[in-house]
Amino acid sequence: MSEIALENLGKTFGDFTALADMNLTIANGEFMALLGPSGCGKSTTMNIIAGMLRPSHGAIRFNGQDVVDVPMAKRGVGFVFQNYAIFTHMSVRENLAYGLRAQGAPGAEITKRVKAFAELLQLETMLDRPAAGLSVNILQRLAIGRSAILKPAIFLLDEPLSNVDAAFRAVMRSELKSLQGQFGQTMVYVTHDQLEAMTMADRIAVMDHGKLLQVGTPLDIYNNPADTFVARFIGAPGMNILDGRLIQKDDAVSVEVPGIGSVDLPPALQFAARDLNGSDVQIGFRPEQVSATGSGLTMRVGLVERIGARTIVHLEHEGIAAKAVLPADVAPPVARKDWTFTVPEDGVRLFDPVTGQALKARAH
Amino acid sequence: MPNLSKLSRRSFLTSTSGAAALAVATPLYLRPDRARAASGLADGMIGGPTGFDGAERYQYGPDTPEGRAIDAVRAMKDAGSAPERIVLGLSDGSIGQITQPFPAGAPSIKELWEQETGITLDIVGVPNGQEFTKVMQDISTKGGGFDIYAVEWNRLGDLAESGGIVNLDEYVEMHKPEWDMPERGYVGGEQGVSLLNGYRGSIYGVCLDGDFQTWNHRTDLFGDPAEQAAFADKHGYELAPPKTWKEHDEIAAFFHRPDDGLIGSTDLRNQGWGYTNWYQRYVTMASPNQFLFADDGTALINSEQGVQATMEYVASLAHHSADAISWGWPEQYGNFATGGAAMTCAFSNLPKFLDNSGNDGSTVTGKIGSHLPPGRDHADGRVSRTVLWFNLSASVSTQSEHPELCYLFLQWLGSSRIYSWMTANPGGFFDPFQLANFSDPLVRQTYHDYHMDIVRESVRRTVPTINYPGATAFHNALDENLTAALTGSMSAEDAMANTERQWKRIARRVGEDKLVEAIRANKAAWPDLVDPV
Amino acid sequence: MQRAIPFEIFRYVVILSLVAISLVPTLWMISMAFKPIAEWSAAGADLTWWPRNPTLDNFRFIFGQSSTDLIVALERTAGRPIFASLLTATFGTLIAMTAGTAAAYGLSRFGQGGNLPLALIQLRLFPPMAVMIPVMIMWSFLGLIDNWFGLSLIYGIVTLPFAFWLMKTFFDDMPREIEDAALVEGCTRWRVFVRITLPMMRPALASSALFVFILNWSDYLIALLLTTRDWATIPVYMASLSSSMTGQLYGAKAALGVIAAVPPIIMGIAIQKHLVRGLTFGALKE
Amino acid sequence: MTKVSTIEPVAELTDAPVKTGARLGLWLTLPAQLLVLFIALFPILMQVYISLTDWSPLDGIPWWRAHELWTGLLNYADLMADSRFWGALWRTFFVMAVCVPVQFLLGLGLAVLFVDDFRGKRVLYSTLLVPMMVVPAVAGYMFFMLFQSGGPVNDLLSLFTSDPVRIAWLSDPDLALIAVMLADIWQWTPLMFLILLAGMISVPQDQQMAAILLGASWWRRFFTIVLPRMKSIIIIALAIRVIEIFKIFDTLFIMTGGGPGVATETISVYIYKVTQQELIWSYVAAIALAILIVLSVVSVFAIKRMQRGQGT
Repeated sequence: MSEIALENLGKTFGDFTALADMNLTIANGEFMALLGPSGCGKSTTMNIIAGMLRPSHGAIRFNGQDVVDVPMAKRGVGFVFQNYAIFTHMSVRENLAYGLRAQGAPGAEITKRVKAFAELLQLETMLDRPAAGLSVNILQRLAIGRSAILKPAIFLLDEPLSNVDAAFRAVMRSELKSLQGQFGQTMVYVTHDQLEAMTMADRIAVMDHGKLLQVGTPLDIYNNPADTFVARFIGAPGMNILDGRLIQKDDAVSVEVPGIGSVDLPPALQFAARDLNGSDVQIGFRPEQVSATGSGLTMRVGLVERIGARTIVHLEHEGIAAKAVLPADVAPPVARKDWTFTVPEDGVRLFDPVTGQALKARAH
Repeated sequence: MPNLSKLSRRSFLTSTSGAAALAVATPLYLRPDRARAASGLADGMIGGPTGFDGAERYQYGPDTPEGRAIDAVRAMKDAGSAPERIVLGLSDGSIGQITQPFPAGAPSIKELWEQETGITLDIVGVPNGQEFTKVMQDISTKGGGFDIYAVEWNRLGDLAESGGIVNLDEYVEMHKPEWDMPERGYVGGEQGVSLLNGYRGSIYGVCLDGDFQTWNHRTDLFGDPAEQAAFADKHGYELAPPKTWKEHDEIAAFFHRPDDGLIGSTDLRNQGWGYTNWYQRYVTMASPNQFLFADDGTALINSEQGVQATMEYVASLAHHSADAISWGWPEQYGNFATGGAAMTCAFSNLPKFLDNSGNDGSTVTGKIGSHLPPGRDHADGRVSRTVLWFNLSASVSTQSEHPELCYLFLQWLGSSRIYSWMTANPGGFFDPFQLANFSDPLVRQTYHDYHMDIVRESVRRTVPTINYPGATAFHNALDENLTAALTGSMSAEDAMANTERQWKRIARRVGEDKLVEAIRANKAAWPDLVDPV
Repeated sequence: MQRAIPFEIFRYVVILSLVAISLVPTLWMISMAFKPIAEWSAAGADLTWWPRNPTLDNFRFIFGQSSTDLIVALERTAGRPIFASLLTATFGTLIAMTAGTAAAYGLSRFGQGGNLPLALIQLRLFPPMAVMIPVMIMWSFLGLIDNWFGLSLIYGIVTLPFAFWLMKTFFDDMPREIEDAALVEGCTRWRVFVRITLPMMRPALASSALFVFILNWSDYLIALLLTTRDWATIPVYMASLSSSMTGQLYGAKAALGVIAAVPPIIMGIAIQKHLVRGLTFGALKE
Repeated sequence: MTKVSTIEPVAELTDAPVKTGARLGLWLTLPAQLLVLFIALFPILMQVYISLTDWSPLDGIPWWRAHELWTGLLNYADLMADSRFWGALWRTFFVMAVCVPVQFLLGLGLAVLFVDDFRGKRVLYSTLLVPMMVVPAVAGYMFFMLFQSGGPVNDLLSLFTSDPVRIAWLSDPDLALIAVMLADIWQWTPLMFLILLAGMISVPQDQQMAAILLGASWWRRFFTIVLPRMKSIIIIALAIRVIEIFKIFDTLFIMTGGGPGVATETISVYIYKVTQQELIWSYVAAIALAILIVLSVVSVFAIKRMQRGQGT
C-alpha cells in the first residue's frame, strides 16, 4: 500500500526535455492512468517511478519517503512491460516463481503461491509448458502474474494491452480492474488508448510533450478539459473547437463564429467572460451534444458515417471542420447540403485562443 | 666395388692436368698488371672473371674443369641442344654470392656464366630450413619447378633413393671435374669426394659448401691478463682455447656470467642442430672413432659411451644461455655479434660475418679467434672431432630436360677457381672446403688467416653425420630424445635406450640391406687422425 | 541504468589492465619496427622497450632501400609478397563469399544442398596439414603451385565454411515478406536475389567478408607449402628475413608485421558498425 | 482476352516460383558443392589408397604405383602404437582444454564490462581487437622474443619480484607449452570477446529490467537470464575456437617448432614433421584418415545437436 508523490519531477536527455516539472500525487490504492500520445513523457514518468531512469531533478516519494536513490530492485514495484518480457527460455512455472526465488522465499512458500496464482490467472494447465510457445493473451496474464505474485505495493503497467487482439482487450480490461480490486495496490497504467484509461482508471493524468496537462477522474477530464489539447484528445471523436468572438448584448454574452452562427453561453461562463467583450475565443463542444433541432449554427454536411448505434456527421465551412454524433434513431442530415444545429448552453466550453487554456466558469 | 675403381682411374687421369693448371695459374698471379692488359683475360685463359686485382687466379684455360665445362656448354649451344635458361633453387641467404659482384670491378658469378654461355641462370630463393621440403615437394608432385636443387648434404641418400636426382657418373666420366686434385681439390682427395658428392658409390651431387662446424672464441677475453690470472688461480693451468672437453667445460663455466650478459659457450642445443654438438662429444669416446652403428647395422649409442656423452651434453647446459634450447643459429650469431658469449661452435663463416668491418651490428670485430674442436685423451693420443652438418650440395633434377648442361654448370661453379672466387664473396653462406679455397688470398681475407688454417685442420678431423636413407628420421629420433634429456624429462640412459629402439624401427622401414651398405660407405669417410697429447 | 562508483572503478581497472597486457606484444612489434639494427640484433640481451634511436631503416630495408644491405643479400623485397598476400587473400575471400553466399541462400530459401552444413563443418574441422600431400599433388598436376589462382582457390575452399555459415544465419534471419512482395510484383527469383536480397545483406556481407579475409590473410602453413618464389605471401617471405651477420632480422620482420596489420585494421574500421552485429551468427532468434 | 490475362499471372504465382526456386536453389548451391567435391574426392581416395601401402616419395616410384609396396593395415597398426601421435593428440586437446575456457571466461568478462556505455568505450573496444589483426606468423616471432630469458615478459615479471626473473620459457617443456598457450590466448581472446559481446548486446534489455524489478541480483540475472539467452552463441563461439585450436600451427610452429623435444608438438606440427622431414607419406595418409573418421563422428553429432538446438 503506497502513495506515490511526484514533486517537480523532470528528465532531460541533452537538449531534449522528456519530462518537465511534473507534480502528481497518486493515492494509496488508486488506479491512475497516464494517458497521452507517444512521446508525451508518460513512459519516462513510469520508468522514473520504477527506478529505471534517474530523474534530472525533482523527487519521488513513496509514502512520503524519497526513493530517488533507492535502486529499482528495492523499490518494491511490480512492472508489466509492453511486450511482457517473459523469460521465454523458461517454463511458465519458472517465470512465476522467478521473483520469489530471487528474493529467497522458501520452497514450500513458492510452490504454494505459484499454485495459487496459476489458479487465479487460469494458468494451471500450462504451468510446465515452455513460455516460448504461448499465445499473446496468456503471456500477458503471465506477465501480470509474475509481478503480482510478489504482492508489490505499486504496480506499473506499460501499455499492457497494446499487443492483445481487440476482442480480448475488453476481457482484459475488466480482468485487470478486478485484479486490482483484489490486490488493492496502487496502480499506474500507461496507455495511449483513452478507452482503456476511461474504463479502468480512478483518475487519469493526461500528458503531452513532457507536460502534465490535466489530472482528474475520467468524467471530469471528459467534461471539463483543461485545454484544447485535452479537449481534442479525449473522446472519440474529440471535442469540436471553433474560432469565435465574444459578443455582449445587454447582459447576455454569446460567441459568434464567423459565417457559421452564434452560440449563447451558460450563465457561469457568461460571468467569466463578461470583461472580455469583443475578444477572440475558441469555443468547444462535444459532437455528441449537437442537436439537430433548433437554430444557432449552420455548416455544410460532408461525409455521413453510420456506425451502428451512432451516426457521425462531418461538417465543414470554409476550411473549418467539425463533427456531430447523432443517435442512430435520429435521421441524419442530407450530405452536401447546409445543416443547422444547436449546442445546448451547458455543453459549451471556452478556451483562450493563445494559450489554449480553458476559461473557467465562475460563480456569481 | 666397381665404382671405387672408377674413381681411382679418374683421379689418376685428372691429377696430371690439375698440376698443369696450377703451373699456369701461379706465375700469372705474380703479374697481375699484364693479365689485365688485353681482354682482361690472362694469356692462355679462355674464361673467368676480370676487372679486379688477382682475377687471374680465377680464370681458366681449356684444360681445366671450368674450361671443359664452358667448352662443352658452348658446343651444346652450337648444336642447338641447350636451353634458354636453367632454374636453380637455392637458400635465400646464399643467393647473394652468385648475384652480387665481388670484389669491386668484378662481374657477379651469374653475369659471368650468362656472358660466357648465353644461358640465363634463374635463381629461385627458398627460405632457409625449407630447402629439402621444397625439393621433396617438387619431386613428389612432379612439379618440375627446378633444374637444379641445392639441399643439405645429408639428404643426398634420400633424394637418390627417391629417384628425384640424376646419377652423375656418366657426366663425371665425360667431363672430368677433378674434384680430388691434390693441392686444389677436396680435403681427403678421393675419400672427400665420395663423402661429399657420393651415395652408394655413385656421384649424385656437387658440393657447394663447407659446413664443417668450427670453434671460435673471444680473443679479448682469453687475452685479458686479469682473466688469465683469475683462471690460473682457480684451475692451476693457463687460460687458452680448450684442447679437451674437460678444459672446454671448465673455461666455459669460468666465463659464464649471464647477469653481465656473457655466456660461457653457445654451441647449439636446439632442435635440429643441438645434436651436432652431442656428436662431437660422442664420437671421441673411442680412438680413433666411436661410431654410431656397427658394420652390421647395430646401433652403438645405447652404451656406456652414449650415456656418458649424453650426460656431459646435458651438464654443459649449465654454461649455456638459459634459452639455449630455443636458440637456432640466427640467435647464436646475433648473440655472438653483440659480445654475448666467450666461445661457440658454428659454421665456418662466423668470422666472415662477425669479424667484418662492414658489419655495423657486430661489436666483436677484431676480437674473434678460432680453435680446434676439443678432444679426449686415449691411450694412443688425443682424439678431437667435429662434424659436417647441413652443407649445401647441388643436384640435378630428374625432371630437368637438360641434365648434362645442368651438371656442366655445377662442374663450372663447384670447381676450385670459380668456387674460390665465390666463397670469398661475403654475401652468402657458401663456405670454403677445397684446398684451393683455404689458400686463396681473397678467401683468406674474407675468412681471416687465423681462421682458415683452423678450418682446414678441423676438416681433417671432421666426421660426417648420418647421410643414409632415413637420415632425417634417424636424426629426429636422436634429437627428440636428447632434447628430452636436456629438459630433464628423461634420463641419459632412457634417452639412449629410446633412441636405439626408434632407430631399429626406422632401420626396418628403410630396409636393412640398403642401410648396411650406406653405413659402410659413410664410415669410410671418417678420419683416423689421432693427435699426440 | 545506474551503476555504483565502485563498479565503474572496477570496470576501468580491469579493462585498462587487460588492454595494457594485450598491447604488450603489439607495442613490442611496433617498437622493434622502429629500432635500428644495433638495438634488436641480440635475442634476449640488452633489449629496451623503446627505440633509443628511432629509425625507418627497417621499412626501407624490406623494400630494398637500406644502407645496411650488407646485412643480408635481400634478393626479394617485400613489395611482391605484400601484393601476393593482398591478391590471394582478396581473391580467396571472393571465392569463399561468392560460393558461400549463393549456397547459403540456396539452402536457406529453397532447401537445396542439405548435405552442405555437415560437409562444410568437416571441411573446416580437418587440419589442412593432413590433406596437404594430395592437395600438393593435385595442385601440381593442375599447374597451380606457386600460382596466385592456386593459392586463392585453396583459400576460398578452406574459408568457404565460414562464409557459408555466417551468410546462412543472416538469410535465415531475414524476413521473407520483402522478397515475397517483390515476387508478387513479377520479379524473377534471380532478380529478387540480386536486386533485393543482396543489397539488404550488405552489412552482413561486409562483416562476413572481413572475417574470411582475416583468416586468409593470416595463413602461413598453406602458403608455405603451395608457393615458392613468385607468390610467396607475407608470412612465408618473412621467414627469409634472417642473416648471418645479425641473426634473425627481427626489426625487418616487425616492420613487415606492422605493414601486414594495416589491411585488416583498415577494413575493420571501415565496417566497425556492422562488426558486432555481424558476428551473432544468427544465434539470437527468439 | 481480358479474362485470360487476369488469370494467367495467378497461375504463374502459385506454380512457377516453386519450380524455378528449386532449380535456382540447385544452381546456387552448385559452386559450393563442386568446391567441396573437388577438395574431398581425390584426396580421400588417394589417401585411402596410399595408407594401405608403405609408400614414401623416397621409394622412387610415383604414388599411383604405391600398390607395389602393399602393407595392408600396417600403418593403422603402427598408428595405434605410435606414442608420439597419441602424445601430440593429447597435447592438442590439453591446449584446447586450457585455452578455450580461458579465452571464454576472459571474453565473457570483457563482454560484461563492455555491454553498457561508459566513457572511452569505443577506443578501448577497438584496442582490444588489435591482436586479432596481427598476422599469426608475426606474432610467433614477437612472442619468441618476448619469452626469451632476458626478454620483456621476464622484465615485466621482475617488477613484482625482488630478484630479476630469468625464466627460460621456451627451453622448458612445461613453460614452453604455457608460452604457446598464452600466445594463443592473446591472439584469439578478442574474437571470443567480439562474438560474446555481440550475443550479450542482443539479450533483450526489458527481460533484464524485468528480472531486476523482480528483485534478482546481478549474479542471478546473469546466470538465469543473460547466459541462458546467449546459449547458442556461446556454443558457436566455443565451437569456432575448438575447431581452430585443433589445427593450431602457425604461431606455435614459429615460436617453438614443436619443441623443446616434443613438448609443444600438436597434431598439425606432428603431421608437418612426418610429412616434410621424415617423408613417410603413407603413414601421414593413415593419420589423416583416422582423424577424418573421428571428426566425422564428432561433426555429425555436433550438427544433430545444433539442429535440435535451433529447432526449439
